[in-house]
Amino acid sequence: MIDTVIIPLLKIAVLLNAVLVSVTFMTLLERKVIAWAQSRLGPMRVGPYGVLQAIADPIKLILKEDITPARADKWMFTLAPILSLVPALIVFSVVPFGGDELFYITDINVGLLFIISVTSIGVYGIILAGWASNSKYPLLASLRASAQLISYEIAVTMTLVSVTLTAGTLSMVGIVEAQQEAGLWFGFVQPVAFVLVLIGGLAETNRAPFDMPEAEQELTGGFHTEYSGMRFALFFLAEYANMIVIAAVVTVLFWGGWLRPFPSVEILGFLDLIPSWIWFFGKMFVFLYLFIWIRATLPRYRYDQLMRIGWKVLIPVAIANIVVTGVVKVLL
Amino acid sequence: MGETIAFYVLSFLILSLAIMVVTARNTVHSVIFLVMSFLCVAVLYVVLRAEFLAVIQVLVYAGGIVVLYLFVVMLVNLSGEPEAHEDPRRLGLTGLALAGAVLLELAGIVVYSYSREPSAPVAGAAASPVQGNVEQIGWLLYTDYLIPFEVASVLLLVAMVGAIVLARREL
Amino acid sequence: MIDTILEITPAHYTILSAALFSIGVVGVLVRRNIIIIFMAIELMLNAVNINLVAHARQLENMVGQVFVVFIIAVAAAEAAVGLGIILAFFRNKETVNIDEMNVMRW
Amino acid sequence: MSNEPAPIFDTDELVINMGPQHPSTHGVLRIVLRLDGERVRDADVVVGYIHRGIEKLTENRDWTQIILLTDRMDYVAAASSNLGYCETVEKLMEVEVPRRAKYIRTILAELQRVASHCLWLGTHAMDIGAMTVFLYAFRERELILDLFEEYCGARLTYNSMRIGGLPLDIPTGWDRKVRAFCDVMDSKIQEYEELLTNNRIWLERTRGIGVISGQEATALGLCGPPLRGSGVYRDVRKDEPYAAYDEFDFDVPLGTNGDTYDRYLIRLEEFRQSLRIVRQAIDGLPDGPVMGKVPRLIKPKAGETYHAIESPKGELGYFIVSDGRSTNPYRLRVRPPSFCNLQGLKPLVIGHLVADVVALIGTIDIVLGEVDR
Repeated sequence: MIDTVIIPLLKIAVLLNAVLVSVTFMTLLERKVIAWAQSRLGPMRVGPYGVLQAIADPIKLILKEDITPARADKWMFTLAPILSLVPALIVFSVVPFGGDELFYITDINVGLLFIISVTSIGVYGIILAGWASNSKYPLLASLRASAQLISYEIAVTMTLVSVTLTAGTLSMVGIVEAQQEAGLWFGFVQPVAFVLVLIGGLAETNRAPFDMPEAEQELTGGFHTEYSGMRFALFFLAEYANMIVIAAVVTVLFWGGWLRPFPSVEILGFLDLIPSWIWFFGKMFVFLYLFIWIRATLPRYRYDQLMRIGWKVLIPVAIANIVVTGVVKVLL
Repeated sequence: MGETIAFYVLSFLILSLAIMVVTARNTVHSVIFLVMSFLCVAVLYVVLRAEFLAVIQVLVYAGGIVVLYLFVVMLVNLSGEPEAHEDPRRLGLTGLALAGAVLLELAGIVVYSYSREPSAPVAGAAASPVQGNVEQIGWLLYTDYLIPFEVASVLLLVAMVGAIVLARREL
Repeated sequence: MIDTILEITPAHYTILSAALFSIGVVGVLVRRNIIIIFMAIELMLNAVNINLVAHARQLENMVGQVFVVFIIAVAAAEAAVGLGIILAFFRNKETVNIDEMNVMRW
Repeated sequence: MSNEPAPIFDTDELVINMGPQHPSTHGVLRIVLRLDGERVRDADVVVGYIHRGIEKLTENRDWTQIILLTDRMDYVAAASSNLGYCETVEKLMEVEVPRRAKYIRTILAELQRVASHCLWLGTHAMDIGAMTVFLYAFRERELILDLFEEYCGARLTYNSMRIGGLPLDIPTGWDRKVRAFCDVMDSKIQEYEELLTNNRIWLERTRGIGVISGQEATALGLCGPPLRGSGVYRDVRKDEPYAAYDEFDFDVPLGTNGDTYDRYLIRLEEFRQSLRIVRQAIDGLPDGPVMGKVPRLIKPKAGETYHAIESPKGELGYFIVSDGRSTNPYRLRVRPPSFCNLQGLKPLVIGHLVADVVALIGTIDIVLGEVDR
């Protein structure tokens, strides 16, 4: 009873809290990093160096009046933010944060597919938000979003096939263990796939330079134009949670998950003294930082250019990558 | 016991959501009920130890096909009720009666077939050299069912071409 | 009697499947919105899938699951082409009411 | 139109109202877009949301008071508006402006051009999604505002010129600060270029977007960078020199393709040319008074005149009629470059996507205060 019910429930509770707290602090991190990139200080007023801004923001959003537009479809309008946040949180159940069984909730044999499929549910949140708002800019945004997310989902899924071929398993823990056996992070074996997943991940999380569905300069905020208060906050949480998911997936698939650098080199054994989860969070942080850095640097693509990149560049390259991986795998 | 609870809860959800799909006035609501129904079916697959299919169900149905439906429903932004125009020759009640007949027939088949001895497992016939749900499906797809598999891929290709042709402006 | 309710056999799944299928049939025969009719067809396909998976488990044979993979592939193809037709039709007649789809050409 | 296949969902073309409350219309511009999907089929530009009747107001102000009304037109380049007005009245009154005043006016006008272009670059890049450039450009604009504050005490509406010269001489050490600023600005322009000029996304978003030929641009009455972007050589500073421009060396950059990217490159080059002019003016700053001989009561004799300057946005012209009896103009009419350039927006956006509309609003560099007056 303790092993099958209580411990998993405890782990879920801890993980959910950890994710939600880290998501709120992600907003602070993003504001700070972008501020530094722009030679500003960022939030400085709430707490030392603005650290408590991450708490002040949610409090403000919760206390704000929650407005539903008069002609909106109230049911769907409320459902949409929930639908976008819940899948982002569910995905964490199969992410192995460390080598020990303590650090993941479950390890299912279709873990990678599970992540892909559950994140694909998240698109409903955006589409419904745009439709339910009964407003033109959100509708345009949600049409953009549905096309964008489906296209990039194809590209990412295709790319992950080659990773699966290399690892020989779909289980997230299994993939890390395969890297341990190979003595090499898959980032070095599958550099093309890594880049593709990174680009596709940016597009799937609606991050700059692919933040078409929000594009505040074009669509005045896109699908969440009509949202305010807590429901708006849920969209925000979902976006950052998705960012963390992509960073975690990239870490597991390409950068050895919880493994230390060069897991096969004996001489670096002293690195094992650092707990596995620190390696994991360290790597994840690098990618989160990268996402924010990209947002601070690059202009935004246009919708048709985005689709062109997705269909004419990413998908063909992903297919070529599968073929090459397959051939190499057979020859070796 | 776990399976019993899961089965009844899921069956209730699947059927009630399915009824809402065919009765909802608003097409978008219909689509959302459809997604939820499919997600429940996916959970049912997990109960039935078909993890791969569960994931595929979510990925293809919920994440792909139904998004297409939603997309089309939003494009076909209907101002008037589609049900407003009624063909005088339409026989709605007969349709309902026919559906009832289908249910009766199916129930008859179920009762008839399960009143006899249940058939024994035929695992021996298709013993596969691999373990695990995904591996076994993969094995079967690429050995015994290779040709249907390829035909299915051609079918998908044809469907893709067809969809593009149909969606083009000049038709 | 209690046993037949509490112990889940493939028969239970078959009954679920039959009920789901019938709901699909009702949708196809009664509704006039072609998009809903398409969705009802998807429900019927799912009903068949449940049946196949349940029996694949009972017979300990994966062939049932392989069939489901094919059915899902066909459903995807059907949805793509079907929705393409709906869109093309809507573009010309501005309706999705199946009662108004009574000519083969326009 | 009849030969074309019926557009998809022709009954369902989406009409959206971009503005007057929209983050990328640079003020209260309203554009009614008729969209097919995301493609713009038709656009209707609606202006007038901040019309304050400045031209009519001038008829009840005396000649010096009008200078501070001109501040409120192009509020991101107030000194240029001041300059244009003062020179027009001077032309009407045939007043001689001292050489030192002319030089300082040139410095102010060119610094103002750099400040205005900074604001343009920042907002244009922001519209296209590069948000860091926005803050970088504003950082440099701040330096210029500091210089202006030191000169005339104001940061936005300067009221920095008088008919016949300048109200004040430059403070001590100001010329040194201007020169230091020029050196800083050089490296910052480099920084903008590194962020944008060869950026793939920037290229894709601006190249081939909003192409307009020189002929069309001339026919539409475009002026300033949008006209020069199409390769038409027209710069009031060269064609009809005013202030001290005839004494300085500078080039007029021209574009070849007439697209958004060319207009971007031209404005970046104008940064450099402006700095070049400022340096020359600071180096050769003559001594002498800053105010010419102007009668106490400014009362031009009856007549009318038109005079134009090259403001950061293009040809800024003033047409003034004086009846010779009263102490205020009989009629004052402004030819605002933003308003004339805005005429180009409709032909530019048709056929492009929604995302390009904001890029194109940015590329013509409008200030609504000047459009509506």
